[in-house]
Amino acid sequence: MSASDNAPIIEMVDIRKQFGPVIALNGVSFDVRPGECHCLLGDNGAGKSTFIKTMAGVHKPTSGEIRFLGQPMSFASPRDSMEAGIATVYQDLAMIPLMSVARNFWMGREPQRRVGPLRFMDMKQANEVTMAEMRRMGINLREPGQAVGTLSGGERQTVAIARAVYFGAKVLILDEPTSALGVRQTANVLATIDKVRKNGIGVVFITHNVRHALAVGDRFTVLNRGRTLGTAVRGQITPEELQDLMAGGQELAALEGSLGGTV
Amino acid sequence: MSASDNAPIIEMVDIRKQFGPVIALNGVSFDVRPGECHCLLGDNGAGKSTFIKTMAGVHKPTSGEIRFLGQPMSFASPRDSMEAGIATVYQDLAMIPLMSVARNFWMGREPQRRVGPLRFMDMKQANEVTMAEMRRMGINLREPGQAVGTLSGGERQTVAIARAVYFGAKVLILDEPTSALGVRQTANVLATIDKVRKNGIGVVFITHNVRHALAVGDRFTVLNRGRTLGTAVRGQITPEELQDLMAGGQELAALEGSLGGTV
Amino acid sequence: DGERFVFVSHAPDSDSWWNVIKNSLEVAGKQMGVTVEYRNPPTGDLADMARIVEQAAASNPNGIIVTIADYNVLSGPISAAVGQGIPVITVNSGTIGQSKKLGALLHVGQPEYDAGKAAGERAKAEGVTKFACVNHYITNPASVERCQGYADGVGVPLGNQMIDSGMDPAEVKNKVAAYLTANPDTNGIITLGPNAADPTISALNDMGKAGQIHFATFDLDGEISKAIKDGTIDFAIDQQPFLQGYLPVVFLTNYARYGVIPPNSVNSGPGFITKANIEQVEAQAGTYR
Amino acid sequence: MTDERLQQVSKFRRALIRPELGATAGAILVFGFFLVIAGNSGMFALQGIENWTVVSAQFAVIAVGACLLMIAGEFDLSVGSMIGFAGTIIAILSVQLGWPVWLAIISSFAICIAIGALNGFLVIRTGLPSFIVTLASLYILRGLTIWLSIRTTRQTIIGGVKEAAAGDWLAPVFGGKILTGLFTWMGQHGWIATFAQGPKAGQPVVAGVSMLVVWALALIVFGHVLLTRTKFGNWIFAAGGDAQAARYVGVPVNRVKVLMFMFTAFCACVFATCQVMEFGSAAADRGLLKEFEAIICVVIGGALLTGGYGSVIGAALGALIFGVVQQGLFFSGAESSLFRVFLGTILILAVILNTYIRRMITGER
Amino acid sequence: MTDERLQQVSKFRRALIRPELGATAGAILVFGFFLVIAGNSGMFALQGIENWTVVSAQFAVIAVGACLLMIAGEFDLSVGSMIGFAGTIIAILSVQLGWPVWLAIISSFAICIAIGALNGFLVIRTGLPSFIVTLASLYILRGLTIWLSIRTTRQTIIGGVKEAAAGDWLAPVFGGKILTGLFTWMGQHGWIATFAQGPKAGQPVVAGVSMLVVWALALIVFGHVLLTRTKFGNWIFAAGGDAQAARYVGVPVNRVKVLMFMFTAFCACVFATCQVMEFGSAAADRGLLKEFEAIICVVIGGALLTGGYGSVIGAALGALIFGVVQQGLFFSGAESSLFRVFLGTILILAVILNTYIRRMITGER
Ligand SMILES: Nc1ncnc2c1ncn2[C@@H]1O[C@H](COP(=O)(O)OP(=O)(O)OP(=O)(O)O)[C@@H](O)[C@H]1O
Ligand SMILES: Nc1ncnc2c1ncn2[C@@H]1O[C@H](COP(=O)(O)OP(=O)(O)OP(=O)(O)O)[C@@H](O)[C@H]1O
Ligand SMILES: [Mg+2]
Ligand SMILES: [Mg+2]
Repeated sequence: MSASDNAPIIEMVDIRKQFGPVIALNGVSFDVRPGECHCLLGDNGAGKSTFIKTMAGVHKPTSGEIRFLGQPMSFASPRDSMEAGIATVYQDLAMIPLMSVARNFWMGREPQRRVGPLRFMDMKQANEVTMAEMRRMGINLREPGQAVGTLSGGERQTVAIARAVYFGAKVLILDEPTSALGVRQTANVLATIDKVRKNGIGVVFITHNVRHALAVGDRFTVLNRGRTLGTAVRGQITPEELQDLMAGGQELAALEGSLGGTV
Repeated sequence: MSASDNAPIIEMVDIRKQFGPVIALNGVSFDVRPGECHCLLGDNGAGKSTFIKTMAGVHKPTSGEIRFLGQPMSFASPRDSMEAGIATVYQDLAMIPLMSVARNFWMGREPQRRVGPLRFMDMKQANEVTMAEMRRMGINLREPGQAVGTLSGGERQTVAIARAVYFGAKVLILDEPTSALGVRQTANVLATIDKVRKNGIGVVFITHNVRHALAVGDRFTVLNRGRTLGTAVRGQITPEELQDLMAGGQELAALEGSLGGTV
Repeated sequence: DGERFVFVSHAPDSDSWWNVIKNSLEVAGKQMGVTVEYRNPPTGDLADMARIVEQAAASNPNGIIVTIADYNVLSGPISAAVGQGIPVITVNSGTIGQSKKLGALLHVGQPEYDAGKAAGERAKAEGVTKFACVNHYITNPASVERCQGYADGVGVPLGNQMIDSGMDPAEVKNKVAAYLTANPDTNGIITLGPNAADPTISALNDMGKAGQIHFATFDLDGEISKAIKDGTIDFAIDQQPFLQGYLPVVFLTNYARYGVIPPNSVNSGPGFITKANIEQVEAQAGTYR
Repeated sequence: MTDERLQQVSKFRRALIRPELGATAGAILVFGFFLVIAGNSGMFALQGIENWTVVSAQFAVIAVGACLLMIAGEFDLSVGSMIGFAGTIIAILSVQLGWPVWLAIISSFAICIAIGALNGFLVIRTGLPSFIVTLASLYILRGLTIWLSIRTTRQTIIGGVKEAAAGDWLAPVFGGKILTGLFTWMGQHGWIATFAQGPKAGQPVVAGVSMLVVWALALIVFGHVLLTRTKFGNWIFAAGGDAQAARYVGVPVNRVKVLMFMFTAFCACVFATCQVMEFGSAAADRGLLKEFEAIICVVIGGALLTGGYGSVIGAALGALIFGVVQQGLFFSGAESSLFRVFLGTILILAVILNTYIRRMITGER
Repeated sequence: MTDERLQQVSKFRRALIRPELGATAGAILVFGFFLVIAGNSGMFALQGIENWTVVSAQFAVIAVGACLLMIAGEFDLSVGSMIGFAGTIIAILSVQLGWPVWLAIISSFAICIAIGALNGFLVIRTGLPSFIVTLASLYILRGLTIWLSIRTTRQTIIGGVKEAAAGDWLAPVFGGKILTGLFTWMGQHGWIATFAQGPKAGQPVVAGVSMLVVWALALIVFGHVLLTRTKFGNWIFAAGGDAQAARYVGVPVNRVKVLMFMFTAFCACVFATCQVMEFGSAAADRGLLKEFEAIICVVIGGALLTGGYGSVIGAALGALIFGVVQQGLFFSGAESSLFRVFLGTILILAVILNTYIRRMITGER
């Protein structure tokens, strides 16, 4: 299943990012290969979201290099990285509640139809594809014109993922997609990740939940205060070790004791 | 540790709640006793948040009875229920980013000082108490005037909990307090719940994470589409059973298989 | 030489009628070798105007020229300026009696109500019985007085005959057209200035009523003088604003230099401009006339 | 997930629920009302129709710009000042400096669009609310207009544009009328009324369709197609719905917003040019409070003040309602100072109705 | 958590960073500027000081109301119309209907506060943006004012209030002056200038401190103490910062907002009453555009248009800046149409400065 022997799709080398006085990333290296799920773990404020936003072209790194398919690359905007094949589902969901599902699905990559010299948005195609893709993800929309605001959180998450997959991403980045989801919805998302990975797409998966990470992850990179604590490969690390790593280790022991070790 | 032999502090009997055409709760009964942690579990959209908002006086139930310390009670506003001793930490955090920590801490229950016939807010006391309480929770503020917007998510969660505990709540309601938190922050919150419970306060804890629920819960009530699937007592239910209950059971089996049972 | 005078008007920035006065101030200033500052409340709020009079007095000029837009509002500030020893001449609106009470040296102008009434009387003589008063600036008290004076001159109650037209020319035009369509028996129109007159001319042209209906207006501009020539407008009421700006500056300069001043007030209007005397007015309409 | 817990909504009701429903209902009500109380006042005769059509068209021109901008999540309080400014620039360039009128018009458009871009640029650069930025432009532009016209012409009203525009090729595009031949022909055949007397005796009472109306229709069609049928329209919704989310998926939000500010300025300039060409003069106080009137049309038309939701057709209907109510009150002979009271009341009622409709559409609470 | 990743900010800098810092800096700049260019024009002589103090006080009265309302998360565009309305009511009741002046004043306050409450009620009930609701009130109130005054007096200006107010006990509270004895005494001792001639010969050029200034100071102190030192003040911040969150912890948000709308109406009514009592007449055009001026003062003073942040002291400084700039331009003899250009420029610069300061305080990005 894992394909870690392939060449990486995207490689981030020694990325630093500073916001005014705040140093959010202090030299992080990371790569994703086709068909693997690379989990990015770490404490609140460790810099995970900042890191993937750098990968997605939202932020420009203060220093460091991004290589895409071996070529040094500099993304000026999310548009650039999207066009290169990096699809991102952000922690703060990138959905617009007042717009219809179909319009949201195609947002930024609207299908067009030529009429003479003019180009119009092809709503028919947009609607059909949206309905079909959502059905494939197991969600039956009443109509493609339904406003996203009327969907549940899990359904919205699914629209975001379906959109990313449909546009033929080479890399799919998911920032805490499961944090607000119920058990069933979570299982759904994890199954989707698994499906996507099997199609040869590289997945970057951010989570605070060790078990979710272990369920689908091939490699695990832990961030701490803007630095990497190292990358582990599946099977070479126990859940307990991983959890210790994520929490910074020391302080947890005491707590665990009093709570019966079930965190 | 558990105190389920005591009389319940709050009892909700056959609560129904309808929003226009949407039936959010369809006859839910539930109670909390002093010193216990009662977990409320269930799928997205099951009605958990709606239920605890009814308990907290945000919504008025369409039908059903609320008994507080044995007396039938009807809360007209969050203020009423707060004054009765029900403190709630909402899923959508009830913190105001532009205001200082101290002002947020005391919001709605500002300490006052008489000067002649006038009453002023006692900022000195407010600041001192806030600093002390936050220190007790393990957070060292630079100054009480710091804006909440500058705190991290975990820290904000802690302010909310500290506030609830300080105001001598009899019941503490926590709606998914751990969903966005890192491992260490989560452990902190769970430990706090444990501490609070040991002081004889009844805790209602909502989560999607079975393990978090099992770590601190004494009883477990599962909601599904606005109805109760039943209440289980700690030790009488295995994690797997609980998880099946939360997910509605059936569909999960297939997924679990392909993912190695680690959800 | 180099005396400094302040002219305070009540008009908002954009009221074009006051340009004639501004221009006359400049002419007078140049001729007499003095500086004249023109000041006005930007939105036409008379309470703001009172502050400007106070402020003018505080800056200790050699003289103040001020309109009595509202005696109540301005009596305090103007008499304070007089009390400070500043020579004051009142112009434009207000009456000679009010001017005297304030202790001003003299008054140059013509009160709004009387001007309206004179127009109304003349219109009545020319056969007007039912009219429309196009008020483009209804919140301004002086405009309502003009309409009221006209109504009293014609001898009918004002009633609903005042149109709150707003400033937008298309709206003025179409409101007038709507009014005339709905009240076809209207046989007289009075407009309160170029802002109302120009679109009204256009409305009458479009409705084929140009020249068919008695039309009087206050003040002058290019369009109005053209309309007087072609018979669309019967007469314009001219209060010769040039004199209201020019004379006080001359008077005050001479008063400051040689202590001489006419003992009586000056009536700058009302004068009627008709086809008969338009020729000489036309060239300078809107700048000096 | 909530399917079985939700009552079914009928197909018919769903088809009905559109952003412009409130405005449509409002327009029908307003027409019905005036048909009853002013039916025989000439309001619905040919001349009367021309009357309120032109006024509505005027509102529509600025409402289209304001509508797209509002959907893109911003608004522009400087529209009114921009109208005065654009007109004054045209008049100064053509009458005072003697430029050919077409060049004056084009220059005025260029300057206004540049100012619109500057507004937009300031908003996106500083992240300030557009209320503040354009409030500043409101004051600055109005001040500049008055200052400029007094500086160059010693007047705040500049006439003579009509004379300057005689024979110009661009002027009739804004100030002319079309279909005059058709109307004359219809007049000759007695299909429409003609003047019985006076200088225009024999000519039809309505000479043709004013270019202002043509511009309004063209802008409405353009705005509607742009918004609902193109990629860019989707971006406008996205930019106003949630700028951050739109940015994340690659929508060039800043570009969209700046372009919409420019389009609003363009509409204001169309308004000003039509007015200057029709009346032959520009004045520094033109366009006072027009920014509010544009916003009112848009809001009556069902758009959301906070962006991301609305319809050009709705805004056009809002302009129609506004124009018909304003003129209808004159036709019906009501006390004209009560117009503002009516306007305020209609605004508040329309907005409440629209809110109700929007909640039904979006399931928002 | 980010402690060690954050550069330390010096104590001094932290003490400096307050919402009103921008306004303070602005005020110093403005005074410096006019001291240089208009220092010997009489602007800083006793009479000159009285002049801009009174103008600033006027702005301050409405700015305090607008400030608290804006911090509570709403704003009121009907302030200007309310000023015209309140004055007209007082004049009609006292002059036309012959009521005693104190009763007319009290009735006017009661009516205005009730309208304020209605505004607030509509906003919280319908959940509409206050921009729309109060825009409707702007039109309705202005229309009613004109209609009422024309109906009852056939004029839009109603005089004679001064005569009616003679001997009234309440009128001097709004229209009088205090410390007149002190000023007369100082005048007699030659410490301050006296009138040389005319009816007021021998009296000091400044007769006393106008009650308007007293009201402004009282409202500023009241507003500042209310906002920063009381429980209710905390609720105002909370209601504007996040109404939902505040509601959850038991803050009666609706009550706070409605009360603030009422307070704004109260301030507008104080403004109107002072004006009517000082000048003895009311007019339908009083208060035009004052709503924007109030908002500008508040925003220059560092408040956030979206609520939850701001300072009454800042708003008062904003009013001072506004007043000094407006009068200062007259003193320095600048072309008056340029006033708006200055105002717009100052507004935009002040807001940019304030935004920068706020980001430093809140760590917001
Ligand atoms: N735009 C910004 N400006 C300034 N500081 C920022 C900005 N974005 C993030 N930070 C800071 O950078 C650090 C890393 O934030 P980031 O959101 O990447 O953490 P995270 O690992 O995603 O945390 P979480 O698990 O809570 O989502 C934090 O201290 C945060 O406050
Ligand atoms: N104010 C409201 N108006 C109408 N429907 C509502 C309202 N609040 C909640 N609902 C609906 O009630 C149902 C229950 O929602 P609720 O937020 O209680 O679920 P939840 O169990 O808290 O879900 P989650 O785990 O995602 O937080 C949902 O279908 C929701 O859409
Ligand atoms: Mg994150
Ligand atoms: Mg919930």
